[in-house]
Amino acid sequence: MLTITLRFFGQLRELTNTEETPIQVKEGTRIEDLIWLVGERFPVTKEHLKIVSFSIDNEYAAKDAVLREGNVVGLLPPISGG
Amino acid sequence: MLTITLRFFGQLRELTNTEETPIQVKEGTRIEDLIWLVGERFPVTKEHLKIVSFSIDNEYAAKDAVLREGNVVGLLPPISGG
Amino acid sequence: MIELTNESINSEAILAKMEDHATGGVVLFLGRVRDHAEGRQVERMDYEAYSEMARVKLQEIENQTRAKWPVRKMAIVHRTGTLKLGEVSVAIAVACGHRGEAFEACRYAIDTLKETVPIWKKEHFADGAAWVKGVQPKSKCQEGDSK
Amino acid sequence: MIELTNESINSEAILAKMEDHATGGVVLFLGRVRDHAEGRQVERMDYEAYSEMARVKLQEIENQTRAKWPVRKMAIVHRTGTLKLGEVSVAIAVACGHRGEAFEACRYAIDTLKETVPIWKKEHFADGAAWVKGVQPKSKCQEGDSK
Repeated sequence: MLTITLRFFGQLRELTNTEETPIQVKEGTRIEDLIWLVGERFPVTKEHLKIVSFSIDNEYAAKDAVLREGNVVGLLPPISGG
Repeated sequence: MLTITLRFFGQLRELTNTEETPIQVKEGTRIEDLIWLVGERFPVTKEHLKIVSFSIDNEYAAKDAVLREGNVVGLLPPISGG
Repeated sequence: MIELTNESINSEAILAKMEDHATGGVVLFLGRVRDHAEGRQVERMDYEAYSEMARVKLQEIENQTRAKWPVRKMAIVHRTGTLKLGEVSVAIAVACGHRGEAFEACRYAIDTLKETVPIWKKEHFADGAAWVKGVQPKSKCQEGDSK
Repeated sequence: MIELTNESINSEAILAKMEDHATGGVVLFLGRVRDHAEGRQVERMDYEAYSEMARVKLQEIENQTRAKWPVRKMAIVHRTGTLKLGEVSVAIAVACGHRGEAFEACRYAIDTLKETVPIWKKEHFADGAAWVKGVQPKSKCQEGDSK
């Protein structure tokens, strides 16, 4: 198993009442698999996950990106900076 | 006869060593006629007059504009503000 | 230079960084908190950033802008925290030899910032609050953009 | 507001005039004296204006800009006299609801200023001086421009 860190922002941070949390995933887990795991652990996020973008270690990540030990994964609602 | 005021700017002011001067013109004189009169009175301006623009009372004037008593006519070299 | 800060943005300090005798044109963009949004009266705005990643993305914008235009000086500063009406949330300044370049570079930088930097804002109204709808981020600056 | 002045241009005072809680975007353009022109080293620059007419033309630019874009605040300030390297010769600030409008309005104003306002500049080099070549003025703002 790998340990990665989830980080929540904006509305997702509020809904989960969580800024960051570790999560265990199997070797070979991709972002698209992680979405399912997050939905299970934080059911309140389920309806938002389809419009969430993901980052791995400060870079936007594609849905098929494979997670590695120690990755920090950001769950990023649509952005509104500026 | 009408009395109008000529005003020189930029290079023309330097060449003529004149900021402004009155000039007498006949009724019905147009800017295009004035160009000739200015060239006669200030020969140093002659080679510049073809690229000079004119104003009458703070507004750009066409070559066929007819002068009126008291008009202030600006002789405006190509502009370079900003 | 790029900066993500919880403090008031000082536009004069940013303009001072643009000093450079080789450049004739400076363009400064300031974004600030507006008193209305979709017909509702805004009272204040919270800005939240994914700080580490936002700094990476801001620096990418500066790098990309410099790659596309002959920029001599550039600053991008984004504010976080709670802002009052009229306060500056973002400032982007660019100094270039010619004005057209400075306008284009500054416009590119703010447009790209809004598409790529992980920052979120929440509007506070008299009767509640809401996260601004936002846009799906683009994964990177548009490398293929024409000038 | 428009101003033609022999004094240093204070960009902070101009930005202060842009305060307005209804506008989210401010664009400031600063033009300043560059240290080179056509390969020669510039030491200073003299700006001469046909003051009365320049004020009329600057006001026309403000009016036209306001007619074309939803401008809430606007300032155009042009300097005259002798300027050192790096000094600001012109400042144009525009505050609009949205950034695109502010960029376009500011760009239009400086482009039109350069085409219509009777101001001349003379560059001083180590070994002489020359009036800048300049452009034939357009008689008025381009009323038919599309946004």
